[in-house]
Amino acid sequence: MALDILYFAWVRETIGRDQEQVDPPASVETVADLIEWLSQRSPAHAEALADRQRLRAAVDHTFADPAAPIAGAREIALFPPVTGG
Amino acid sequence: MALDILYFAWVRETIGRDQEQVDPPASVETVADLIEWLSQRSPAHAEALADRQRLRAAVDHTFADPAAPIAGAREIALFPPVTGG
Amino acid sequence: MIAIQIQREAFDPGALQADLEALGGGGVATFTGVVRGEGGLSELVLEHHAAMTTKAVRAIADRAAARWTLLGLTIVHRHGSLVPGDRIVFVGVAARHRGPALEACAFLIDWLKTHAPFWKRETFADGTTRWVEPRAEDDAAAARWGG
Amino acid sequence: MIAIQIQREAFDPGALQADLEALGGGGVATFTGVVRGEGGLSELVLEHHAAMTTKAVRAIADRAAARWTLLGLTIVHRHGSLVPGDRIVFVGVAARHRGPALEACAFLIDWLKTHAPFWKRETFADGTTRWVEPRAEDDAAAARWGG
Repeated sequence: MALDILYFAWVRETIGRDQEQVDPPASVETVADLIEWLSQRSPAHAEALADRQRLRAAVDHTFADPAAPIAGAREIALFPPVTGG
Repeated sequence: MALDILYFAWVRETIGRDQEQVDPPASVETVADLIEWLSQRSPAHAEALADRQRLRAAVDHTFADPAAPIAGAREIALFPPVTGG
Repeated sequence: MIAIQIQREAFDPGALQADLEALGGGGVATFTGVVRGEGGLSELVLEHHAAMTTKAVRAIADRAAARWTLLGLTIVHRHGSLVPGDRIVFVGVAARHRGPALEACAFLIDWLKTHAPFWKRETFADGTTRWVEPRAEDDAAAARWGG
Repeated sequence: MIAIQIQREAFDPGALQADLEALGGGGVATFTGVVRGEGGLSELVLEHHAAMTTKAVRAIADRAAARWTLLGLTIVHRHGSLVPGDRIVFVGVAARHRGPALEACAFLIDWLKTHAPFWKRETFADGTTRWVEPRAEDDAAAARWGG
């Protein structure tokens, strides 16, 4: 099923794009699985997603843990820890 | 020695004046002594100064406890607990 | 930079805040107290010990400046006759980071409530008047900052 | 009354504060974040997750409204390109008494720092750029309010 992936901040800069549409296999069940799967798409993906401690995610506009399931999700955003305010 | 006494809020209203000059005897050594001595000046003084728990004082523009000495002071203010802000 | 004004006149929080922002810090915290019109209140008179007030407020400000690293601190406190909706007091603090600004702002208003020589008299629509009693919560709020 | 604005445009804290004062409470607490010009900073760009930001900020506001008894709550957060001296964020809270206003104001800015999808990129006079790293103090400040 098509899934929109959004990238922000240095994740976006390193990958070189702010979004892409992907269709991961059924074995990709969680946010952590997705990050692992995306990191195999290109050397830039691998670099941007290498440091899992510095990555955060939102599933359909709600912050989510690495263990969060992605079944049924339409959009997943990957980004560094937020620095607003 | 002449001492200026200032009254504020309901202490002032009950006594009916906002200040007076007094010359207490040497036996009046502390703020508490002064309040006791002043309360004998008139029925209005006695009424205004009756509830010692609800009285506060400042000696020469600094908040002071009942036990604070008044020797050398030029002005003593008596008033209810403050309610600013 | 400590600025203290004890005055009858109204004041403009926006202008006071802009002066604090101009000090170059990352954050400005403010608190503005306003006269509530509850219970048919028609007037609030703030009496104060005119000769002592600025000194007492300055002592509170100095305590904040000693405790937190601040870039600027402004206190404006009105006295005289106020009506519902009027501003009574403004506390504004500029600091490099928000933590000290927010904490010092809370400290200043807590201590102004309990350590500045002001007294409030309320007049109601039916003509009755009442001196505002100190609130136990105010003493507790002030006490949490220590002596 | 919760008001949230996520915008590129500048804003006027004085006007935002006046709206909060008009709600009839006894106190309005505000915090305004400003771009510091330290270390030769020439530009600060705030990137955000446009489709998600308002929802995330609303969730923070709802949490404050559930925890404290408030009359009004305003959050304005800018995105886009800012320069030193520009305001970034405004948080304002009106309440009947000062305690809830001050606490909710501190909570809101602490949580905006750690629970809203914004990222800051600094550009310096020499042309170098750097993404702002989260500060451990910010996580600690947010954590003190509980989950």
